[in-house]
Amino acid sequence: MSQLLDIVLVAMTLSLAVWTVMARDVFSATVGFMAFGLLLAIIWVQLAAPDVAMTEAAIGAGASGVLFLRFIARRDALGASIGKPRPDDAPVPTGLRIACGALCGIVAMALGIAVLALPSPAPSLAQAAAASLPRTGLGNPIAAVLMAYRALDTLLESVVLVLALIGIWSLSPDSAWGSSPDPFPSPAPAGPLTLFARLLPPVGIIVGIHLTWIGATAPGGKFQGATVLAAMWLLAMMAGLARPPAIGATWLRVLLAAGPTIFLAIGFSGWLFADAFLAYTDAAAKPIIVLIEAVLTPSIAAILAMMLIGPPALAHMRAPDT
Amino acid sequence: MHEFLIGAAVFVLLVAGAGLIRAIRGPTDVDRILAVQLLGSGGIGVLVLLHAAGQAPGILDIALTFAILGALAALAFARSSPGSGGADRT
Amino acid sequence: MSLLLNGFTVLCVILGGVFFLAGTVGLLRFPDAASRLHALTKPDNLGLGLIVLGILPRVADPVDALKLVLIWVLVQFGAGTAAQLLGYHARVDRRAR
Amino acid sequence: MIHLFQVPLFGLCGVALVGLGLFGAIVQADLFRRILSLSVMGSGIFLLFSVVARRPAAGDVAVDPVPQALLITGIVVAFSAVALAVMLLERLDQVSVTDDGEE
Repeated sequence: MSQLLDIVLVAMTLSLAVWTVMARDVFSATVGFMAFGLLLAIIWVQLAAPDVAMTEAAIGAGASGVLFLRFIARRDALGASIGKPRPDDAPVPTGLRIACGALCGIVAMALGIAVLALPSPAPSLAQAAAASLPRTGLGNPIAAVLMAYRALDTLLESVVLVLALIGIWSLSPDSAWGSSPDPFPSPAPAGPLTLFARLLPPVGIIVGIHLTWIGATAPGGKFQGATVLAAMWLLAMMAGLARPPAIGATWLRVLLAAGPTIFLAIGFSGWLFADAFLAYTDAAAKPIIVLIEAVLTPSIAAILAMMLIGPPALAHMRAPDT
Repeated sequence: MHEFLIGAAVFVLLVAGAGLIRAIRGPTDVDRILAVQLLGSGGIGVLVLLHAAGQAPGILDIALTFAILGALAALAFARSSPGSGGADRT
Repeated sequence: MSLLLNGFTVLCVILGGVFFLAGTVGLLRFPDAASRLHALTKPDNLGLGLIVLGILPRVADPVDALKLVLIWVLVQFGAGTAAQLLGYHARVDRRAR
Repeated sequence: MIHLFQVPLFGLCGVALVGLGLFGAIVQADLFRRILSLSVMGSGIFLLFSVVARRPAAGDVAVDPVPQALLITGIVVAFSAVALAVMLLERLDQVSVTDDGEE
């Protein structure tokens, strides 16, 4: 039965991928991609990777959906203001299409041969990672890899997030630099959305912290928890209950930079107290990891939320006549 | 029982997936979002069934993440379209 | 007892599946966006509710049971709110065309 | 021995996703559609990665945690890149609109 589920999942995922790539209408392609992300999360459950499944559920299905649907809604508004309809599938010559298809088919075939000829037993770092597991005091091997064995990746990842946000902010025109983004048309509606945005965040914040905390021993972790927290902030802004902060605000900048900075500082202190960069002394490993996660989670949540609402003044320029 | 629960998961997945025909046909954007919402609820159902079948640890937390974030994309879309803020105007 | 429990689970899960089927049929067969909205928000969440109800007596951990109920409540609430906003959006959309 | 079934099935699914995404990224003219196609391609690569993690590793480790942890990092980094790309595209649209208006 489990195998049948696998086959159904693969069949649906592949059809949705074809739909996302080929659909004539941009909107249905986007919706296809959202459904695709949802199925991928279930696939990862089947592949015994619940941590990955949760990340996909939070980022792939949740945050990406918000990003893409908001983009389309705003592009439609822009198109309507200048009388240009939603762009259709552009006509690429059939011959060229077939040639491209053939080339991509060759790439896929080569990859497929590689997959079927994977060496056995698989070369793996699992044992090296498992050996360090008891020293970190973490029960979830994936958290141990993220926070100890490959902590450098996680550090660089948090830096990449900050850089991406700086990149997004840089898109604001000079005149708007430092001001607040204006992501949703005002006035905010009264009614169901307001109620939802008042009732959901208390639950969501608890769940977000729960996911972060449980990450030490079970599937979960700071990225998943932070995405949920970011979503709660976004929801409050959507309902007009919270104002988007000015991107020049000091508190916001401190909040965004705190996580990576403290992570980096702890990394350097590894040279002082242990023997290498990002090394933890055995006794202090667990408290240090908890400290890093505690400062990193709010930072990542704020970064993700600010990414999703975009740079200031993208909205002001929407309709040139107003 | 294990087989029944997985079988039920396959059924729910197929049924909710069939709703995606509406995403292909449209005709309006709202129809397409509805089809994904249906798949979202179906996916949560599948995860709950897989949890009961003991498929992997922590599945309920994944379902919880889905449940919290599920409506967000649709809300963001409705709120980002101009003139359709959902305000009480009649 | 175990037989009774299994029977309860099977019954609830099958009923839940039927409601999912009803939701899909409604989504595919109903004539306009507003009635499809209705098709989605009612039977679909009743379907999920029944599945949760069927699974509920099987979980050993009370925290898991709490999570199951929370999942159902959150889906109900989110779907209802989304339906409100999407319904308004559909109406504006139709008027504009 | 579930992995004997899952590795080829999901492995080839990932391969097909890479091929499809690549095709879309080349053929589509609309830049947003290209971003979507690239995301499909990225998901295919992630799937390949998790298939590698699923294979029985040396020793008694059921699932290899190292590729899975890298995958989580990868998904988050890919999302930030996609977010930057989408915002860039939105700005590009606006700039081209205002330029048209001034002419």
